[in-house]
Amino acid sequence: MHDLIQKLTALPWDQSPQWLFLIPAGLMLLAAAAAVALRNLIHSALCLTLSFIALGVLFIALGAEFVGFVQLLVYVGAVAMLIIFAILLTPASEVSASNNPFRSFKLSRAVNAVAGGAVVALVLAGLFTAIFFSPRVRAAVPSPNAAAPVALIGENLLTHTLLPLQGTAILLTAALIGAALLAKEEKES
Amino acid sequence: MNIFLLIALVPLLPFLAAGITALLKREQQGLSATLVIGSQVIAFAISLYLFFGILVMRWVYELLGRVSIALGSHATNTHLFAGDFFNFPWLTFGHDTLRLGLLLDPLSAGMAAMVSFVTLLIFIYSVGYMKEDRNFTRFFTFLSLFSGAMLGVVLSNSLLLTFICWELVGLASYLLIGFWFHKPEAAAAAKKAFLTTRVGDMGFLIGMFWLYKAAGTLLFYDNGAGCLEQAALATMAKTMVGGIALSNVIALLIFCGAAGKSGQFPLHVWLPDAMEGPTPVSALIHAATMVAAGVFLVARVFPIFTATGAHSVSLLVVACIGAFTALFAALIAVAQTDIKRILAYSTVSQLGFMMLALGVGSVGAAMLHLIAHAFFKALLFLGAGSVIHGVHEEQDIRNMGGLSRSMPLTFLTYSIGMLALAGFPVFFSGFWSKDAILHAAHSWPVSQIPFIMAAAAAFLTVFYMTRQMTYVFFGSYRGHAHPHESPNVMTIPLTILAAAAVLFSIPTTPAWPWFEDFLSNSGEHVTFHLAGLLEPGFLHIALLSTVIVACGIALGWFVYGRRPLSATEPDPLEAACTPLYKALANRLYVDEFYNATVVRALAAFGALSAWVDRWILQGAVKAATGLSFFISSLSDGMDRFLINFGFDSSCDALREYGGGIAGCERGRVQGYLRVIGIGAVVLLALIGWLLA
Amino acid sequence: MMLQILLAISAVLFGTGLLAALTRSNAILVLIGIEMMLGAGNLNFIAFWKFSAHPETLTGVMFAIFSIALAAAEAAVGLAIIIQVHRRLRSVNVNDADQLKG
Amino acid sequence: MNLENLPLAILKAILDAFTWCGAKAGIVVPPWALTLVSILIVIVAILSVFLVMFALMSVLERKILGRMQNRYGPNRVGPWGLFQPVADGIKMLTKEDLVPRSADQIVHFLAPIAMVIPALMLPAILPYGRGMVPVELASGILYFFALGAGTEVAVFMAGWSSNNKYSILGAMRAIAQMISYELPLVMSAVIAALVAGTLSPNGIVMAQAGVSFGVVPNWFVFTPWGFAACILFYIGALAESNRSPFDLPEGESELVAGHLTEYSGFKYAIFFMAEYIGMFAINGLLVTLFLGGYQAPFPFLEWIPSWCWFFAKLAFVAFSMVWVRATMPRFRIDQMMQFAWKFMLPMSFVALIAAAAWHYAGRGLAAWGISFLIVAVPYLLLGRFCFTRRHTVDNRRYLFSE
Repeated sequence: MHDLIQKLTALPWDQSPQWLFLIPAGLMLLAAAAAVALRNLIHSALCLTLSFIALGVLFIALGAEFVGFVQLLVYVGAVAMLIIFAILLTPASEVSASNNPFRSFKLSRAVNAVAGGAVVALVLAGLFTAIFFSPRVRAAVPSPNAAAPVALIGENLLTHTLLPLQGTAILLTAALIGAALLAKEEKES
Repeated sequence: MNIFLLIALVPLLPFLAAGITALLKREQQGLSATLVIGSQVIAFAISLYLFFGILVMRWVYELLGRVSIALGSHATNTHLFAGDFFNFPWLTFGHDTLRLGLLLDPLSAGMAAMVSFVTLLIFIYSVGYMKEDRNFTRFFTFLSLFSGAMLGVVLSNSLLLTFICWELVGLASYLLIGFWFHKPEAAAAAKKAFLTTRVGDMGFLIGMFWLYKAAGTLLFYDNGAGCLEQAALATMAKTMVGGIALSNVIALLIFCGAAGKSGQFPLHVWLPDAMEGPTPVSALIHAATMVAAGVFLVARVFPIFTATGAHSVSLLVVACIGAFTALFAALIAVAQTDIKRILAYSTVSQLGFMMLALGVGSVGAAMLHLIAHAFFKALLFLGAGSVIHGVHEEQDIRNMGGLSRSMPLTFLTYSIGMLALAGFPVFFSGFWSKDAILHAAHSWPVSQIPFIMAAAAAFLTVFYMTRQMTYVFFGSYRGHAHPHESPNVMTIPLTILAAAAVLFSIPTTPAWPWFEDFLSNSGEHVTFHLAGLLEPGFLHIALLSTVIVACGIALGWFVYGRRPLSATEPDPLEAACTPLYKALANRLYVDEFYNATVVRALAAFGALSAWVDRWILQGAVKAATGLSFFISSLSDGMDRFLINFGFDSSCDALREYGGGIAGCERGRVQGYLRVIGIGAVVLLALIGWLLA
Repeated sequence: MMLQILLAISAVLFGTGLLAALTRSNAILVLIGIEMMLGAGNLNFIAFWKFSAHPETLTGVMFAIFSIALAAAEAAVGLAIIIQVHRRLRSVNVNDADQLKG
Repeated sequence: MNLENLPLAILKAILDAFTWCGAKAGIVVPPWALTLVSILIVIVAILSVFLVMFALMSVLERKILGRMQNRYGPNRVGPWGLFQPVADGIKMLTKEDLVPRSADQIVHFLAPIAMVIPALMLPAILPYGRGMVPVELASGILYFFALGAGTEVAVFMAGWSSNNKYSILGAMRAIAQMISYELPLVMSAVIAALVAGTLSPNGIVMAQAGVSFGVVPNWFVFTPWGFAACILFYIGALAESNRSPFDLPEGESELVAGHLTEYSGFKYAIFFMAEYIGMFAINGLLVTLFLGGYQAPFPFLEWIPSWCWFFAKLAFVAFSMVWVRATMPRFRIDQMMQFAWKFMLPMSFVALIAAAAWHYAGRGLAAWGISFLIVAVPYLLLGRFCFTRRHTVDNRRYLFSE
């Protein structure tokens, strides 16, 4: 029976066509655009989650499955939930605490949007020129053995990047405590 | 085990016990008593071991000396085992270190054995006596503290350590006298005792400082460098201060402290009042051990007294004060009616005897009497406590009587103590030790007056003890309570002490005076020879004192014992000659005298200083305050109108010009973000241009 | 597949995030935009790792992992700050939190 | 033809039949098509197995509960009421699908889908038997939890979109509970992965092969740390699949049905199925991680095929969950949170340390004792000091009525 198992595993499991990764990529971009565009905060948060999922899938498609799963676990499991909780905890502000005259004035928002769009366009233009006109990027070829086995990653974490790992641990602890303190309802004495 | 560790354990154990007991709860009476008494037992065992050890050492050395003589070497027998000491640095300032030390020599060994023994018995006794007291635990804490301090005094090899423990002893006695602080008399008595002894201790302190300055050390023995050793003594004897040798001055100053503790004449007033404390305390502190500390101190630093010969000025003073105190206190005791007060005054007078012995240069006799006295006076006090306990806290002897039937054991032991104190011939330690003192005083070449005073005091002693006995134990009961015998835990120590009082007469007989010789640490190796009894000088004294005792008892019986007394009728003596009796009953008005002079002067001075404080110093302070107020207001004005103005204006200018620049700072996050974006693009372009 | 396409994708994602951060006045949306930009950064790391000469050194992967961890911390703290701000100003509009301007 | 490779044999047969048909039709089948077909076959097989298990469970649970509560379970439809699930299914499908008018239509519609997709993807990585791993992932455990994270979003979508206070409260509770219990869950899974030295489920099962001390199987549950981690994982699994005593989110007595209040008919059925399949999957992971997966306890029992062992263990765990449901009362919300953060999380860290100690002490008897101590002492301390004071009434806090 062993030959049978051999035969089955010998089947071309991973000869997926090259363009498949465009599916999660496109999904991701669409979801991101929706997240930015939508009025309803919850909807945009959900779209953000979707785009995160798609990004994770994209990572997996690119061969970094560990990173992809971590992306799913962290962003979908934690960050998205955080954002949703934050949205639910901060209902739309009824009282406007600011008394600057521009705020009520709709033009300001328009100006804001236009200026922001302009800057974004500028940045994108810069990036695209950088991407499409740099010879190195054009010359780059995918390396055949681009795989990130978990064991290797673990080994790396505990050897080359041990110090950053510890630093991250400390930072996460500090962030946890700090976030808890910040969000805690302070007693009015 | 290091012997000095052993020595150090003797005082440290009670201290430790005190420390632990202090932390116990009120309810844990059994535990506290066990702790304290247990530690005391161990201390007693150790000190007994040391005592016999040193005894054996001496005999061994003596034997060696004889052997060497027999072998024909010229080694004399003078190199007896003179004790051993152990010094350790305590604190270092600058270049010189202050060292403390422990000393083990016949004197301290005997004293330590006696102290721990009596203390132990009294501890056991107080278990029964203080049973009902709700501060039982505290009481035992204090007792243990006292015991530790006392043993420290005894065993220290440094005047400084002695002083420290000395003050601790004072503190302990203060706490114990004022143990029933809710009684105003007790509180007052405690304060009185503390202050009075302070007066003496001030002298002690000054003397100590002076000694340190003169001898450069406070260690007694330090291989020739100690302050009781030849070099230091010689220098002190040579230097003169206003006609007197420095050694004598220092000796007298130290004697002030001794007199304060031992209740010698000018400073004796606190001792009778101290009887307000619980009876075990009276027995422990004011009969047996603490008051003996003064005598012990003088004996300890005796070389300083004798630095300028055996008849130095200091010794003269000591002898005179001792003799006077002995007579004076005995006189007062005759007219007291409080059972414990009588004993207190008798204590004072006995201490006078000891001081007299010291003054006439016989340390051995003094220490002998000290120890003997410790036994029988403790016995008497405990007996008195038993009596008081038996008649329900009644202390006036006029309301007692006929107790010999209701408490026979107490009566028996008490009478033994009385006879010992009176110096009843042959069988009682008091007889021999007192005779030794009388003998020493008699053979004092300087003068016979102290001897005569001492003899009179001895007579009076017998008289008032007889008086007390008749009042308390004979006749018919005049009180209202129902007298009963005390529990065993109280009577057993009485019995033991009684036995001690009797048995102690064996080593005190001049027939076999090794103990006296041992205490005075002198060189004669003594063997048993009956000839000591028949030695003429002593024989006369013995006969004389026998006569004295006989007369005293006879007179006392004649005055008080013939017919039963009633509580109301005045004392026969009072009937005989009222003013003298009144004077004596009022303790010769010493307290009144002190109130009239010392206390009033102090009060006046206090008032004066209060007035000075209120009117002069405070005025000065007020003036200073006003001045500083004025100055500060001035500077404040300058601040406000000169400095601030310029500063404010400059600040305004700054704000004005800064405002223009702050305009583009609008607190809009996204504005900043935009700028960052543009900056990033510029950076990108720059990098591209550089790379291309 | 070509590196350029990947980079273009990540660039577009980045732009979207930047747009959100720049134009939306709701602080939470700004935060969402920032997360997007971080995601784009990670994508770049992975892409460059995949196209690098020595992928076995895992440099890009390591970077991505750490940046994800840091992004989580950043989100937590940022949202806590937003909640606190809302508690004080009753508003999550980034332009209302301008008390510290000169 | 032994039973061990029966499923693979069936698969091969189907593939051969496929190729044979292709040859008959005169077209040569390209390899990717074969791949696709085999993948489809596997998917269909697993789904059918799990759906059957779901159906059986839905009736058996009720029957078991009935027995435990001294009553008959469903016993009307079919022999011993075994066709009850069919009846339920028909009822569900024919029911009207209500959507509240004020609900957020799109999200309300997407929620069940978002719920069921991860649930259906979960079983893909479980090793059902020797060489029977549908998807051999090097980081399978991670995959499992990454998907599990998806359910939270789905629950939130359901609760929020229903626009109903019971729903949102239930969703919030569920999310809080899931997030809180995900930490000990992941931690205890990490322990097993740590000792096995791999994240792939199959590797972990391999690591539990064999027998130590002659009698004790090498399953992790038979080591002190493994036992602790197994219990933690079990509790975490209960909480993750919202089963009693952790069924606060659908606490009928407090919130009508939690985030499922506004769901009915087919969508409700989908939720129901998703929850059960998720439960099976997580039980399967529990079996894989601690109960030795498809390993037989003793060598002389090897003749029973491995996949039977796996499903037997799975059945046992599922039954124990029903048992717990019949036994335990429901947690109070604050107790639930305290339990997660003050007991489970510290204990999982303790178990991690114990596992490390076990490994570095040589995995022998001594190691056993050491790790036992490391687990037992903190357990006693925590149990003694965290919860003794909690049960008094005076410091009870009603979080949602303040």
